[in-house]
Amino acid sequence: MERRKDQLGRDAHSEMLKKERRANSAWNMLKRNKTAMFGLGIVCIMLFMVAGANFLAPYDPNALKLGSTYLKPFSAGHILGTDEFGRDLLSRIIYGSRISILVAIGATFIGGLIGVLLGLVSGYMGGVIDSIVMRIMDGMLAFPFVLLSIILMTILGTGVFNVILAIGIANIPSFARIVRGQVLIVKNEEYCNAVRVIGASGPRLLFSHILPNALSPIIVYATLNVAGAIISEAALSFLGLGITPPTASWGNILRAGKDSLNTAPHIATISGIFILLTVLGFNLLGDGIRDVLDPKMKK
Amino acid sequence: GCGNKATPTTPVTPTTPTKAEIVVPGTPTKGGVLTVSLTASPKNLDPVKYTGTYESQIIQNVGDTLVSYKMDLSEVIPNLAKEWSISEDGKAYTFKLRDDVFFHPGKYQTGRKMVAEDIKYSLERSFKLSAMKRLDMIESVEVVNDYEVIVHLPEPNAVFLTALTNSGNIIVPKEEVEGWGDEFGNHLVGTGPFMMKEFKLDEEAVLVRNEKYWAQVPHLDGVTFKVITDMSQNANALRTGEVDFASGLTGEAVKVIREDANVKLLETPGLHVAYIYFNQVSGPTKDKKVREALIKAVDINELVKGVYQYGEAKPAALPLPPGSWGYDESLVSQVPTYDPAAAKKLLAEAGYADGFKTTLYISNTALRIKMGTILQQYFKTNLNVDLDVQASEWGTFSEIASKGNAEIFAMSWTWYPDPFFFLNKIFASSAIGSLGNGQGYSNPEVDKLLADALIATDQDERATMYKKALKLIVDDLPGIFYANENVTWGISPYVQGVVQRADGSIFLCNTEVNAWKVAK
Amino acid sequence: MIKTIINRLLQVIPILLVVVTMTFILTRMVPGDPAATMLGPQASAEEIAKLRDQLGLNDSLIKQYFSYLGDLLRGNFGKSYSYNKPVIDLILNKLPNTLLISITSLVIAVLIAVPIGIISAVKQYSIFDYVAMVLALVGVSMPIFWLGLMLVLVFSVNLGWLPSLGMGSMDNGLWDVIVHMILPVSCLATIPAATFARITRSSMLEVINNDFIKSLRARGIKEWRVIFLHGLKNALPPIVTVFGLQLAHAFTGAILTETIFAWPGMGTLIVGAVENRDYVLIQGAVLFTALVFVFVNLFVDMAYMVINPRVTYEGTKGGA
Amino acid sequence: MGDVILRVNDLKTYLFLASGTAKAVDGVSFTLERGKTMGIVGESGSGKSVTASSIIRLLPRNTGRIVGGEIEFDGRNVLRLDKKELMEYRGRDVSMIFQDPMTSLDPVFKIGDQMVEMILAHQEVTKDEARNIAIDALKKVGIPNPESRMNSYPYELSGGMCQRVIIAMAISSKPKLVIADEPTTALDVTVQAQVLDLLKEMQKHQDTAILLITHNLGVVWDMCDTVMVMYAGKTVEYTTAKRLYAEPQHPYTWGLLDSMPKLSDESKSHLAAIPGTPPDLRLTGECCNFHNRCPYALDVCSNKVPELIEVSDGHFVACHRQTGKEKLTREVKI
Amino acid sequence: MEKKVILSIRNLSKDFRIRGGSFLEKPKTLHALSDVSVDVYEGETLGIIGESGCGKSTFGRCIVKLHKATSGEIIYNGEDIVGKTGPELKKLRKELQIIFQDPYSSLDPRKTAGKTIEEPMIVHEMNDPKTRRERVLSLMKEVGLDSQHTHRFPHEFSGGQRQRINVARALALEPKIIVCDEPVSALDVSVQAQVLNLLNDLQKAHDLTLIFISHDLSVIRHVSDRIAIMYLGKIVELCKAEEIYTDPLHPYTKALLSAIPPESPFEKKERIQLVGEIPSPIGERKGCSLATRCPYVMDRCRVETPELKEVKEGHRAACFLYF
Ligand SMILES: Nc1ncnc2c1ncn2[C@@H]1O[C@H](COP(=O)(O)OP(=O)(O)OP(=O)(O)O)[C@@H](O)[C@H]1O
Ligand SMILES: Nc1ncnc2c1ncn2[C@@H]1O[C@H](COP(=O)(O)OP(=O)(O)OP(=O)(O)O)[C@@H](O)[C@H]1O
Ligand SMILES: [Mg+2]
Ligand SMILES: [Mg+2]
Repeated sequence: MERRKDQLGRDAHSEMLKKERRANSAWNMLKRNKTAMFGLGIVCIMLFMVAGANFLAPYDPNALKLGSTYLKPFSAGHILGTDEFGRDLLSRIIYGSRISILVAIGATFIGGLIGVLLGLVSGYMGGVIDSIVMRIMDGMLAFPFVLLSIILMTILGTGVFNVILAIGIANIPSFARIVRGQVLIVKNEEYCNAVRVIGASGPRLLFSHILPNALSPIIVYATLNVAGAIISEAALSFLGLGITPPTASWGNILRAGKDSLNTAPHIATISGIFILLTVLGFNLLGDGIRDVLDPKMKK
Repeated sequence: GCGNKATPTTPVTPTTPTKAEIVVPGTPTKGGVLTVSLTASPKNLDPVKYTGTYESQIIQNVGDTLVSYKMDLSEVIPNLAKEWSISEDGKAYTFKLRDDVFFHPGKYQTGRKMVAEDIKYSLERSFKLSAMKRLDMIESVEVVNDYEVIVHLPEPNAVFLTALTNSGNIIVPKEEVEGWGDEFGNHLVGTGPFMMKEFKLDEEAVLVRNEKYWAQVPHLDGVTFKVITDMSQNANALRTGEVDFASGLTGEAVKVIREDANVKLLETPGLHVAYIYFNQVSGPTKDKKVREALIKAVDINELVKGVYQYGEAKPAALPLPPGSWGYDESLVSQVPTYDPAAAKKLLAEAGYADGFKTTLYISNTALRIKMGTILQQYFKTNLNVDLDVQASEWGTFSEIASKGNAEIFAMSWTWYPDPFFFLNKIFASSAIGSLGNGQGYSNPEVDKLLADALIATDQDERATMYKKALKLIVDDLPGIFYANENVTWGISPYVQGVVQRADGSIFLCNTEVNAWKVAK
Repeated sequence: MIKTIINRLLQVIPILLVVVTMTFILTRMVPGDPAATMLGPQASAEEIAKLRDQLGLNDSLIKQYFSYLGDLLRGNFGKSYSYNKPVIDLILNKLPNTLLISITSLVIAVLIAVPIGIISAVKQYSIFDYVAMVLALVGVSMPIFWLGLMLVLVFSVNLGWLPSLGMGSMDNGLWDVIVHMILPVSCLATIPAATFARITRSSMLEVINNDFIKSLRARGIKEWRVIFLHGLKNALPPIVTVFGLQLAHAFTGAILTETIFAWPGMGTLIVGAVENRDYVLIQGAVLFTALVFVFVNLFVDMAYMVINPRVTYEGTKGGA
Repeated sequence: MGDVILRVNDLKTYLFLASGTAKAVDGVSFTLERGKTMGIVGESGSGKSVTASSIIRLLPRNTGRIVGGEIEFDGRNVLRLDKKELMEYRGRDVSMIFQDPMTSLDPVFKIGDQMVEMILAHQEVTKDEARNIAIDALKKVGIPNPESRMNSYPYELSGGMCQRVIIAMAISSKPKLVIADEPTTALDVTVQAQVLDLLKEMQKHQDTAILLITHNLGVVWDMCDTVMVMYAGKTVEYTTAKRLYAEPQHPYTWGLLDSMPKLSDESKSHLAAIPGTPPDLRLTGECCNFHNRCPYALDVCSNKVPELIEVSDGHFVACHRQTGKEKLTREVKI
Repeated sequence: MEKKVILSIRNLSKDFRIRGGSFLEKPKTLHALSDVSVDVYEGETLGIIGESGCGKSTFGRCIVKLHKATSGEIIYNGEDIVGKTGPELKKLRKELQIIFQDPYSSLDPRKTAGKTIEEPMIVHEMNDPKTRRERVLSLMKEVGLDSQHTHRFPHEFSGGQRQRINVARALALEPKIIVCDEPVSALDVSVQAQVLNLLNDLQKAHDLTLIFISHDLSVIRHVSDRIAIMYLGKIVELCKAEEIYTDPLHPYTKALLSAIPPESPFEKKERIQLVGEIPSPIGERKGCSLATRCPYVMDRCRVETPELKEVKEGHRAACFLYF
């Protein structure tokens, strides 16, 4: 009886609200999104591989065993077989995840950081600065990506950091454009006017209000971009501009596998599948995050 | 010794016992268009402007040189020149020309006879314009009569005749060259077995039979050279029948073709040396002991097996290919062999008991990367030397390597059988600063021998000098000369009469060969 | 409309200037010497020096830059070092081939993907939707070169149905060219198709939740008209935008695809130009690619205006 | 009793959302006669629009479902119509006018084309005839230069013009019922007055019944014959407009009437605001939904759902206090 | 009873430049506000009413300096504040606050209620963190929000509650004048009443001067002491609140009054039709802006612009019918 009485009362209502808030929290909404969770699962497995490579890999990824090259998958001791030097493919894939995912995340971070800063400044300041920054970004966008990467890689030389830098730089303009577009919307929101009216400074407005509110699409884009960067690394490796040997990366495993597609198709296939899965994982996750963030963005 | 060595005379025969080959009749038949794949794109077919071997494959089937190499590369034989004589001082070469040679008809002439003026024009043009300086040793060309010319050299030069065999020095008609101007490359006209019908950049070059070819009438209706840069696709194209002849196969493609019963693999040892060159001027490798240790730390046989998994090369020891007449089998035993313990000791003596760090520069091709990866392993396990492998694309690599900025670099060298094209280019002090001698090898004795060998005209005499120089070089341990690659062609069994040359040149019809294609 | 186009054309100038400058700086930063690369390993130092001089590479960078700009203004794109041919000829020779496969692949991608995206949106959360979208994701995640090689293995080598490379020739009839296009085009179309399917779906979803769709239904308009006429036309702008971006991507993707399928397009030219340090050619190629990019986007904007009447007047209309 | 065109009885439309089932409409009953106007008033979120959507059977896909009750239009059971009948029912029998005129026209089609499309969908005429019908309709709603206006895009028209176009569309097929969901909320007062006049005009000529959903009591007084007051998905009071004004019975109606500031009211005293907020629609259903905001609530109000009872002729109220013996009377404040 | 003028607006104009689709197109000028003069007395509520797009918000925003006026003066405390910038402007911000129309979009969705209310004090370095927090709680209490709600985000509040947060934020700086730009038009009638009551109470408690903008005449009538009626960027009538109902002068005011729906079903209204569309504020205009729609239009109206003149004691109108 008493409970019933409170049915519509304040407690029940606030209870309800709490429940709803929980249910509507980004995390819980994401949890309900099956495909996104699947993506997150893949991403987590990959990250686990990255973190635990030392423990997970059964062999030294760079140890040559010239006697047993091109073993097929499920050979004794080598679940995924071996490569052209008799190196254990599983170990190389596991260690390769470090490079590939590090490159992808690193490149997204660099591109994201610079791109976001440029986008923020250019969207907020507008006018001449905006025009200059955006024309440069347009120019970079118009520059064919592969060519830009080739040239950057050639200038910078090979090596993990340079790969990160090259892909990162190539990513800057898209980030800058997205952020700028977002800033242009957010800076005219009424709550920004409200902040101006209380006398807040420009940087405060920009970093404490505009940036956080412009962030969601950036996060989404960043996740999707990680996926793209994994492919870019592979593409650079394909052109022979990626990571220096013997360091394993999925891209250079794939590339080497391509040269033995007939003898040992498993090398290209397995590394291709890992790339595909990871990209799929990040894409699904990114899509999921977008779905979760979207309705709120609209309101 | 350095393991099983291939002698130049031993042909490498494709032996896969299980393979049931298609047998086709061996009598020449007329007709058919042969499709040849090239692994890189020919850019400019103007003989004085061409830079790559892919271009020469086409040029040499369209044009003829004054003299040429015999197909087995054993000697220089007459071609457009019936015969020649050399003056006493070795500074004047008199060539007697054939009188039955006609140019292909073109836009600016209708297939006129070739005469001495054309020789003068072509050679002088090459002398003046060739970016590659393919004929920089001549002074002037003198026309004696329509069928006789004298070429004057400022000083004797033993490789002059060799240089004349270069397809950069084919004889071309002035009218066409001047008529087309910059476009001449697209409308190449010569005296060769095939006439250029069409040249589509990065795509194909279409050649058709020259019915009036002076040597013999080609069996083939024509030849189409197609550009296929991707190696696996080269093999695929041969297997699907889209090309009849895949030149320059490497890697897995070799295996794929070898194992496919429907196609044939032709292999022959090439005029090729793959080597690792140590910096002679700076870094740890300046010390001969260190170099010796590094050489002893590597098992060449295993290395070659690892790099050339499909038997595309033989292990080597000397900086000259066995196919060169300067090659000296007896020197092979002087090259240090695999001995990790001794290597370690040597390195300790040199003051690097704990190893050191060094960098290997290579261009980023699969073969080079494989080699680097294995070398890395040897240096690390046997000497605790950390080898950082820097693979960059050719432009960057050559910049670093030629400036002497590489502690170690690796590349390969392939040219004519004349030792000059190996030893002078790689070991002469005068070559320091170019990619050949980027590591700064310098030995005055060697320099002297190499210089003398260039002006001597007698081949035996020269061979002795080169062998002496080779011995001195080998003693200095400048690097690891680990492999001689084969020239590897994949070919359809329907194509007959193709002869492989050790330098990889494709001649489909000349005085010695005349390939034909059997209709399926 | 005309004004907007002129205005857009004017905006192209600074972008191209940026591109030209960037290319110039970047190419000069690339280590390696065009002369040395051209002459090959066997060239001597003095030969290289001579060639550098011929190519004008010994001038100061500033001088080179301005003389290049000056040439550009006069419509002279320079002469490729490695081909020893006017860059413009090379590009005009190759560009159509690249455009042929990139545009064909985009058109095919659109024809396949847009209906799929629409059905997915209309039947949101159905099996069709899930399958289509997972396939689309796999599509965008596919490394293009891997796909290419797999296609060749399956369709050319094993099945022998399709030629594995080259462009075919019109001399052998149109069919020859078409057959040769199938593999490269499918390879190139995969990613755009996946992207179009996804973008169509999300754009459609947004549109069909709009009030006017509800109004149309309330007016008793037939469902297919509501979806395919009203829905699609409204959902088109983002699809068109992505079309523009994808064309740029297809262009880039073509570089890899062309290598695999020996397709004589810009890809071979560009990769070769970088390898050979052919500055002039790189500059020209980038400039043209940028031009294509910019003009495609111009077309996209014009398409926008046609689809969405509001865009033309945006901003000129004020007040209530 | 006149000629009943629409009868809704105990309609229940639930929205099945991820966070629970919202009983958006949970017991709505009323009847509407031909040629008459009925108003639905109530707070935002009380289920007015969902009721309207239920009547034309256009509920949010995936989530909305009619779970109970009856809707009878002109003697037919609306809930049993098949796809084809539904298409004819929508647009020909019933027209709907939405709140925001700008968003209820397809932005990328010319208004003329949209009108012609609708006319073609319901009338057997040629394209040209449809065009003429459309132009006529535009003329009727007072749009100057209808011929040239046919070629305008919606964004080229002002809000009031757009709403007139929509009304023109609604009347072009001479429907028996027009449902207007807040047709003037987005418009200025002067424009609102014009649109309302237009609706009245149309009703007079075509003897159309109008279901008018609004927040604005003034509009109700101006337009409606009968009024239904909704609260949290339920009909709480239903009677004629005059009676509702003169003798409202439900305490919520009182609150609603009192919280409106009056133009003629001199005093700047406090408005009688209803304290609290409406209940969450996922929690309603087992009590009087208004009980926690009602100053007159009894124990029974929190236990039992009050039924909609006809307290006097044509005056229905759902309140435990009004159906018992002791009736409450409104403290009238002027 | 002589009231003190706290804010004096003199010939205030605001033009917006509307850039064409391309930079080849000449920018056009939109006259959002032209030549508006009005005095605001301390402690009063000045109501502003007019149709959508007539410049009400622009007027409010110019006062709080969200827009920079194109010309004219805004004299506050004897000083013209139009040109103020930097620290001076910041000081001014404390005195002049605004509450926006849309309670949903005027709160940063990523800041909790507490943070939002605290922010002005942080910006102006008022109080130490602890007292600040206390003051946040007391402000929330004052506007009728539960202290539990400090950590909630805007989307967890109802519209009325959100508008209360807006009010609390404005009050945090203890301003003298608050511009209320349609603070209740997005709210439900019952909630509207709550917020109106709240504003009424706060005005009394803090001795605030309110400039209250609305398009709802009954609301304006309820809250204001004086009412200014705007039409196309101009004030066309300015009078005491009572008089607008009893004695409207300007034809536009009359039309507006007649368009308002009746207050009871027994009342039948005679409408004054304003035929024609509201003209666009873009471009130059000549004559009275109502001339195109006015039923009493005279030739003079089309060429001359009437000024806002006192027609009666404390009642001004801009119409040639009266002078
Ligand atoms: N930032 C701006 N740029 C350009 N024009 C503007 C801007 N702000 C307002 N306007 C224009 O100025 C005029 C007056 O706008 P304002 O917002 O002041 O009207 P309002 O009376 O507040 O209308 P509403 O009742 O719709 O809020 C309008 O025509 C509007 O389009
Ligand atoms: N598509 C939808 N998805 C989820 N909930 C919805 C949807 N449409 C309506 N609702 C919910 O159903 C309830 C009733 O909504 P409805 O739109 O009928 O209210 P209303 O009375 O028309 O309100 P308003 O006056 O604001 O238009 C509300 O709680 C609303 O949140
Ligand atoms: Mg509604
Ligand atoms: Mg406003």
